[in-house]
Amino acid sequence: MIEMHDVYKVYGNGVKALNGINVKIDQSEFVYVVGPSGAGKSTFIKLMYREEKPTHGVILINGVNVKRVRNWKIPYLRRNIGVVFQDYKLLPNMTAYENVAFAMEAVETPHRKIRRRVQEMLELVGLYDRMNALPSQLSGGEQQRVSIARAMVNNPGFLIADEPTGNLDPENSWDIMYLLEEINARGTTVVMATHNKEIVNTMRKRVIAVEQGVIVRDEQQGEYGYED
Amino acid sequence: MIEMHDVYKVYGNGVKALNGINVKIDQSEFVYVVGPSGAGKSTFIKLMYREEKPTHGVILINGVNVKRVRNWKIPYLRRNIGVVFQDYKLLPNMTAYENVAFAMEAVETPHRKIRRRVQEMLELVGLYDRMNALPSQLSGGEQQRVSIARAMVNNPGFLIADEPTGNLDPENSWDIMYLLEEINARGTTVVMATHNKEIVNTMRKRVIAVEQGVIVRDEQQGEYGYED
Amino acid sequence: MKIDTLFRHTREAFRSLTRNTWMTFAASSAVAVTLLIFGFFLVFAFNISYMATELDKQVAVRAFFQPNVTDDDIDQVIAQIKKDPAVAKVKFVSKEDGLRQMKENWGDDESFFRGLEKGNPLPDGLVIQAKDPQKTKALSDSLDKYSQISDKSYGEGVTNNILGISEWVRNAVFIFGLGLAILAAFLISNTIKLTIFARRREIEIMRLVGASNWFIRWPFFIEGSIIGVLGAIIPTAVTLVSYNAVLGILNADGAYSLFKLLPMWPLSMYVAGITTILGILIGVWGSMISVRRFLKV
Amino acid sequence: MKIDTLFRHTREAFRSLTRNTWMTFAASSAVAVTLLIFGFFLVFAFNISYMATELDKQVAVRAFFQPNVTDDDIDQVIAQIKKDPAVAKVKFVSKEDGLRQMKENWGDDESFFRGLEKGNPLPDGLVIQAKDPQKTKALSDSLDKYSQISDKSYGEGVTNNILGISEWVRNAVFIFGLGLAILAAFLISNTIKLTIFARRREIEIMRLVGASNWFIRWPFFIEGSIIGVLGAIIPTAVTLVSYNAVLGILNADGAYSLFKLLPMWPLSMYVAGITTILGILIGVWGSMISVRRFLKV
Ligand SMILES: Nc1ncnc2c1ncn2[C@@H]1O[C@H](COP(=O)(O)OP(=O)(O)OP(=O)(O)O)[C@@H](O)[C@H]1O
Ligand SMILES: Nc1ncnc2c1ncn2[C@@H]1O[C@H](COP(=O)(O)OP(=O)(O)OP(=O)(O)O)[C@@H](O)[C@H]1O
Ligand SMILES: [Mg+2]
Ligand SMILES: [Mg+2]
Repeated sequence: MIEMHDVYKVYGNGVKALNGINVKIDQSEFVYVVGPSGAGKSTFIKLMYREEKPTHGVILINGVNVKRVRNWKIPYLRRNIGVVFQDYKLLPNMTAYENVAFAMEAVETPHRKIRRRVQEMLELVGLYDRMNALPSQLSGGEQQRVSIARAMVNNPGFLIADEPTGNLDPENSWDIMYLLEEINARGTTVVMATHNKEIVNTMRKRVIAVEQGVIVRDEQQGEYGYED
Repeated sequence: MIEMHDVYKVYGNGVKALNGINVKIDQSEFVYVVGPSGAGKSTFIKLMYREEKPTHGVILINGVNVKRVRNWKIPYLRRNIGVVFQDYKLLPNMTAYENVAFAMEAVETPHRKIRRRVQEMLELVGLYDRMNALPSQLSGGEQQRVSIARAMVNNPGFLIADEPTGNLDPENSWDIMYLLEEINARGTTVVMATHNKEIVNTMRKRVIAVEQGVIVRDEQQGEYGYED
Repeated sequence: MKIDTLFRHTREAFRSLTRNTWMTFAASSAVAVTLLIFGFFLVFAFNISYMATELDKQVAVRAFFQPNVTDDDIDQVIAQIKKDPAVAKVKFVSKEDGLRQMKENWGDDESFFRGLEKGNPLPDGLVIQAKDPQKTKALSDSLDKYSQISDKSYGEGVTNNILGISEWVRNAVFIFGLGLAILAAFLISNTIKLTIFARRREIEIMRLVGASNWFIRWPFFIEGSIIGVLGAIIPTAVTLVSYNAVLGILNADGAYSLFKLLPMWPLSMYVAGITTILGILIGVWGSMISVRRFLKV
Repeated sequence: MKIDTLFRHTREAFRSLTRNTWMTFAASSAVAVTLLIFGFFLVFAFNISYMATELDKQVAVRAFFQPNVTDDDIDQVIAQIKKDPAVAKVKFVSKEDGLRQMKENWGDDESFFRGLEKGNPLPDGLVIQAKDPQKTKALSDSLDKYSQISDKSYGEGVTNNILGISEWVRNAVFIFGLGLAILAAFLISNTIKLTIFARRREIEIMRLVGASNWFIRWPFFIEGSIIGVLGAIIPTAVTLVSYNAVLGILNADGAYSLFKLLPMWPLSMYVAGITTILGILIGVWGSMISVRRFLKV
């Protein structure tokens, strides 16, 4: 469960990215975060896995106050949270395979389990044959899919995806969305920031709309809501 | 004018990204390049401004054989080509303003002209008030818009955009599209790789579809053509 | 830590070193050059300190017997002096030896002494060396008890000078060595910092995908020590080979036998040991402190 | 290049240095440490070479007059020798001076000479120094023509030794200095390479948005020279201040006056000049070659 109480985020240079967020996301929910560019979606998401600290307010992940976690314990917190970053954040010196495997090695998974699982994940996102390519040798969409595979490989309790279909064609996007839906059905909480109207309007899940750092809409089975 | 004759691209690791491309793009045309992830769109585009060299075949930009241009002359070739990169490629130590200004300084524009023009461009993409932020202090969509402003600031003869709306909400996307249309109307050739079905189907320009490194469709006033 | 994980870290370190060939080369060659300078200095320092010790050995008490002593008297005195635990060496210098030495010292101008051979005015004497050169004066004083000895001298001024110089040289070399070691440590760790700085984004990403601090540190730690070893091999070899060459030249050319240099062994072992240990320690230490900087995200 | 563009490049260089504080610090401190080692060596080398020159001055021909020469003869000979262009200095040493010197050399054992004062057997003599110490033998031979001179010597063995040693020392110091300069150049340019390596993506992006190679190079070029200057200030200051301190200590403590060291001026100017020029040249050079590597895209 993710809870935010009266959360504000002011960046070092004075930019007010979030201005009083109150929200509660239950176990196994599927939530879209929508809103214009620069509204604060990524900031909202970064607070959950503690890439950024709130300036004010309390964030609880399964009851743990994220702000209070000591620096060296943060990685352990993150192990239950798979993240698809808006800019992918792949390790440049590692191949697609190694990037995904890294997330498993980091939690000290036995060696023999890693191989099978990583190949399975890369197959799911359609990159089995690009396994040994470095990120710089992959197309934009391929990198994005590696990032998705890495986020899911450890079966985390939370899956947080920031614009995971931004560089994907519709077909690949839908494949990813079915994957997310399936994972969600198995009990993982999914939070996904997106600009993809079609997906939001078709899949009909909870929609949280953020504008200028405040939640302006929060609907179960909502719509994308921004018209052209 | 951009011409490609029998162009092949095989990357160092043996990946065949393009397999025999023949195409001609006239002055002042507006062309969409569509296709699934990994089809070869970015490679196709990278050949035009010589980020990559063709393995085989000839590419002519306004009659100049790009493959033959000497290393030190390449920047001069690129000055007539504005590029919006799929991964933005902003200079990390420069602010939004400085990134855009850099493209003008590089062509030795007089100092007093730079200031006005850069501010004008940032205003057009809606970033006037985020001018002094470094790329790391900007949201994904904001970075993308800085990249767009930089590509246009020198009024290049060609504008090549790789997925320029991937991280933008529909409203911002349309603003950018109107901008591109306007620039195109003033005589700039625009080549844009995209996954955005709605835009392609609404704006109705020439559409080149690439799949597995070959052009499978090339229609005037075409459609996106990939259904969900 | 599981053994599996240790293997993984080692593999990771080697992979990183081979994939970042350029950086590996830059880092280990910087370490090599720094240690080369240090290695040369070490050889120099060991030799200087050795020369100072040799210089100290020149310090001795010269004692002269009464003109009328018998050979028995002399033997007796020598035997007694030898019993003194503070004495390192006693050497008898007959009046003829004394005159010969004097002539040698005088070099070509010896013609002046020619007449003296018949009526040699020099007394028989002893050269006595103290175990601790600093205690030469005490030793000289202790000779007062022998009535057979008429006169003695340990060249007060000169001795103090020699002892002063050799101590001064030893201190200077030690201070310089310490300073140089610190500067070398700074240079090496600085280079390693720069290579890690170039990879700070990677460290941040690792943290973001759930790697613990120690999991991130280990490969860098191993990399640091490998760079240290790589960087120590070449300077050790170069230093020892060129020292051997210098030794060869000096030995062949008798004219320079004034320089008494230390033999290859055990000097080579000391230099190799100190250089390698310094390389590894600083390599590891440099990695550790620089990685820590980026474990904040 | 337009003057506008030059301003732009300079501004850019300073901005980059201030924004990458950490890297600026790392690079210029590495340069500083390297030049510090080099600076110390320079001071040492200048002094060694100075001492060698002083040593050469010890080499001289000693000539002795016939016992029966008159003062006029002596004056005449001296005047004539002084005319020889190969001669640097002529000094008259009377027989009394000669005895006094001999006693001094003999130190405490002078008692042995006591009887000699009345019937001083030493002749009057001259000490003649050649302009070029290497030509001392020729000078000695040229004295054969004076019948008033009975005997002469330039201490063949010792002189050759001294000249050999001082030349050997000078060569050794020069070779070491050259080697050290090369190593220092390597270390500095290596550090600068690493800082530029960390920014290779930036260089690639600049090329991609149409910046010409020289437009990209200039700011790096200026940055390199600024790092060189920054890195030269501290070692120059440290070297000179500590040298001044050492001079002070040695001057205060008469015991060590055996060390004849060069005065602060003009040594300080040489050291500062060489260090700074080396810093800037290598800074610029290092930037240039490393930027070139990344101008390939
Ligand atoms: N590290 C930072 N420092 C300063 N300001 C920042 C930083 N990151 C983001 N901002 C600013 O905070 C605001 C919200 O940014 P955020 O990344 O949350 O937007 P977003 O909703 O994700 O936008 P997009 O859809 O374009 O990704 C923006 O105005 C952005 O410029
Ligand atoms: N530098 C490279 N080295 C090796 N292979 C590469 C390189 N760049 C791209 N590729 C491969 O070439 C193929 C085409 O890549 P390209 O980037 O052109 O695809 P794309 O159509 O732009 O895809 P997307 O829509 O995901 O951006 C892909 O399979 C990709 O993995
Ligand atoms: Mg965002
Ligand atoms: Mg692409």
